[in-house]
Amino acid sequence: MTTTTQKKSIWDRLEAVPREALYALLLIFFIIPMVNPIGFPVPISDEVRRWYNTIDALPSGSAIMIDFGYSGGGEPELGPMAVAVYHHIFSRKAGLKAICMSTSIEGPLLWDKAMAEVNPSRYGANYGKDYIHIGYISGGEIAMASIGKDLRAAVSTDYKGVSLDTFSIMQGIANAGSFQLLICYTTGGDQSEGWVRQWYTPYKTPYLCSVLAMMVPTMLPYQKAGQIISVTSGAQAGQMEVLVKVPARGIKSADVITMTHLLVVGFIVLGNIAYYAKKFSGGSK
Amino acid sequence: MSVQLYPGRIFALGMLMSLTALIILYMELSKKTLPEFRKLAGLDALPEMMGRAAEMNRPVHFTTGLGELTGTVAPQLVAGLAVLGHVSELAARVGVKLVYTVYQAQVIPLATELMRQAYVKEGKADAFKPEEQIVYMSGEQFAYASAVQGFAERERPAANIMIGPFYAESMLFAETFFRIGAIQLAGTARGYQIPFFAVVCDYLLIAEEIYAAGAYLSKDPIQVGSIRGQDIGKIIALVLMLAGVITTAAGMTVIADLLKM
Amino acid sequence: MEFAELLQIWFAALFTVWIYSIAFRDNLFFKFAEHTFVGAAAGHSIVYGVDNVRRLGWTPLVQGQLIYLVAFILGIMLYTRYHSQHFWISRFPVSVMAGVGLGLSLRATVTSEFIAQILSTAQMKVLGVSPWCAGLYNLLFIVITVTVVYYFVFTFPRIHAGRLNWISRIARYGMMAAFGYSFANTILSRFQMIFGRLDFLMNSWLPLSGAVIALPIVLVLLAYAMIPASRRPWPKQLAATPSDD
Amino acid sequence: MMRLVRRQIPIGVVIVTSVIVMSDYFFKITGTGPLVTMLTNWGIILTAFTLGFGAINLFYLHTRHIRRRTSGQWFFSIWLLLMVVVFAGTGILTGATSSTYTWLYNSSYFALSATVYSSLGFYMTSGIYRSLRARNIEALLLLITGTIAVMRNAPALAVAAPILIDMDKWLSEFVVTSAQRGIMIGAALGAIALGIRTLTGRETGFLGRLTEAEREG
Repeated sequence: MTTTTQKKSIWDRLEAVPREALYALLLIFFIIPMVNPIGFPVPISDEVRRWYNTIDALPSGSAIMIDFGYSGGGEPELGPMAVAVYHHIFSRKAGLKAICMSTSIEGPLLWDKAMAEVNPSRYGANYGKDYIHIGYISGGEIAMASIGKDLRAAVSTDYKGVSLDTFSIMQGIANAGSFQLLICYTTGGDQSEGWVRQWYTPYKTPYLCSVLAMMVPTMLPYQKAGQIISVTSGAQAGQMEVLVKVPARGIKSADVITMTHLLVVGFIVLGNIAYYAKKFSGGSK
Repeated sequence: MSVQLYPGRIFALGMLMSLTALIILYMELSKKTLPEFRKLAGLDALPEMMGRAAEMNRPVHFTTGLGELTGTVAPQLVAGLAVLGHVSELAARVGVKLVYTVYQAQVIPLATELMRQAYVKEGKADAFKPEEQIVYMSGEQFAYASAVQGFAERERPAANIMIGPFYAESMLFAETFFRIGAIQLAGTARGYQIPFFAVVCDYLLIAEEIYAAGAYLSKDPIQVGSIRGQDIGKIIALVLMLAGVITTAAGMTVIADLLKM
Repeated sequence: MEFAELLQIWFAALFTVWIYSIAFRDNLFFKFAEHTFVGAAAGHSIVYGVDNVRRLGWTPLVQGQLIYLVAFILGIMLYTRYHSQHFWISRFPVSVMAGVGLGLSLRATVTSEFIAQILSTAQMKVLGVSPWCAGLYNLLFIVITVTVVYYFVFTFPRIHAGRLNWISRIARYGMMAAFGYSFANTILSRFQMIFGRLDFLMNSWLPLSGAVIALPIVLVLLAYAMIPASRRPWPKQLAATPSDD
Repeated sequence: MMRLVRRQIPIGVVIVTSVIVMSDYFFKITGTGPLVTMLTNWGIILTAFTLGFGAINLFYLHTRHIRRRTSGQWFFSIWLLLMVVVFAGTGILTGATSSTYTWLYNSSYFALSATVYSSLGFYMTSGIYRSLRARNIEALLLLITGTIAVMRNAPALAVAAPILIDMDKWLSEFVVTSAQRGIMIGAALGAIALGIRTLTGRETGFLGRLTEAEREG
């Protein structure tokens, strides 16, 4: 037995690699493709195409309720998706009314950040006519139910405190029935599921939802039951950018995601080989 | 004042009222006789885990994760504390040192009481040392996570039990205790964290199983009766689904029409 | 680029590097960043709490809807929770919120997460589906959903006894496969976020003059701060000891 | 008598408000509409009032650190409380979406929030390397679906081997969705049961601190 204990086998050394070395390796796999992008192609998934077609098919003059419901933590993933979809809405030039609110407390400032990236004036869209933000509304599902039932009773000013009556976009907007589509970008399960409970269930408003990739599995039953038209993850922003023909942060991440995911597959395979090799050579647990 | 039923919401109203009646009924019935529970694989592993810790003469670590007693995740914390009471009994019985690391200071008095009662019940009241066994680490998520990591690397516990609401730090805990060779039982009802526990831990209580474990161990008629009522609701769901599939296969839409009423 | 924006990028970059340092070792820079985060988050909540009270409460009140006065009184009552004797007064506004929240979720949950899911499964076709394997896949779907609901029936031990235990085993296999999928998606989420931050550092911060020199300095300082307080010359007494209460 | 006012009436308020809100959904009753609109708007404003609790709890905790000069902590506590005041003051005085406040947000809170969230990716990676082992059938199943999904999520791999996309789509629709639906049905009943226990006064967590007498009661 002495040989295996004295000579630390290759597998023991592999398993004893310090955490910091693993992190350094991960950082390298992030930085290499960022420094010289390889430009891997990106496949378009059904969910992203179904999302795109839903917006494309909206009759002109339709009103869309958009919930900018993600936190700063989710911005790197959901920001690019929100920006790509705004490009699509504005580029259609069909008089669509993008009426935005936030169930997340960082929503309004993240919306400003997204608008700076979209630059709506490039499409001739202006605030108060084509797009507006009616502010953060606290209370989660209570806020959703309240604006669904009587929007003007709940909110009377936009996110900067200016009365809603001064904006032409708000004419005829009274409650959930005034909207032809609901979109939600969020990092919170309570919010993505809350809209199913407070808008789809009572009013049957068509609902598109984009969440963190880790939340997609918990939203799939709603999509299968037809309560949500399409659930996408922010990580698919690159695909939306391809469809909207405005490449930005989303597409740039494709190379990095490929490289880092290859590293993860390598870790899984290596870790299990080490585990079974040690097991068959009589090593410890 | 006219009152009309909304079409398409009648079955839902009927279902909600019958579920309410069922759950209240079984909460009352359970005051007389507690229903039996099925085997919970995670709980049955506890005696073996405690025995192993006693053999190796190393402590056992317990955490109920993050979450306040008044927050939305309070039921998960309550379930974790019920398991803590049970584990304290086992620890007193086999004479192994149990350490409960605390995130939320508000829980300390409750946990102290639970553990003391367990040690008294096993006749080992003097073996219980609250100042060593109930350790407040921090009220910040990552400060708590790194403090528990430090504890694991110093004390090298033989077993680690994690029942309650867990967030992003779950992977850090699971990996740290795996690396020092601790045998692990974990359970949370927070869906996003279950995969991490499933991947790394030896025993797992999945989602609602922690409520069942908490109710089973606490023998509280309210919790047990509530679970019994929910079980009837699940049987209703099973019957409706199976009947629906069969009638759909036979080309009939009777079940679907009923549900859409 | 004007000075304010430059300063903003510098602060954001420093905080980003300091937060990432926790992955290697806890240090004073991380603690400084973490405390900034906790304080900023609490301040931000106050700002938007006041914004909501002003925009959604005060505006309608001064426009004559006096009924909002009740909401303001209830709101102030909430803060009696910090009073040693009269904390129970705060329960009235809390119970209004709990009642509204409970009513909204109960009335919808019974449909959206229970009946609608049952209906969707009940309508799945297993026979007369082309191609034939689609019927088989639907059958697998129904088997997994039914066995998972069956698995979570706790107070009927007889339905899990003996050979019936196979049902729970299928349920656990189905759930484990689902957890593997969730695990992979979590990796995608986190890596997308890390990319967002590294993209900011490399394409917004490093191109700025002086940043390329600052980065190594920051990293050296971080490494120094990671040395345990006992083994480093200065600062000694600042070793973080768990607070005594 | 005092116990009646302190405990039973709040529970009564929960019952009355939730029954009104629920009946407005199930029945078309003239009159409940505006009442529910008022209640939900009150709910929004009351939640907004609670947004100050975080800061108060922090003041309690950190002023104690400062008073006791907890070593290695008290000056961080001063900085933390200063941050609360700076953010709250700037935001209220200059406006929640003013350029000054936006600058303050982008230079600190946004970067911290985004980075803390993402740093978990590092822990996951070491966790994968060190502990993701196929030790039994269940772990093996988890690893198989996990690896397929990881490979499908790598865009270039998915384009190079399109079979990955089909396998991922099949897994997602017929295994993941079905298992998640089973868990969802159970969780829905759990949420309904919790609601019913709250309505019948058997679950009083939302009441906050209970006095000794009330806990026995």
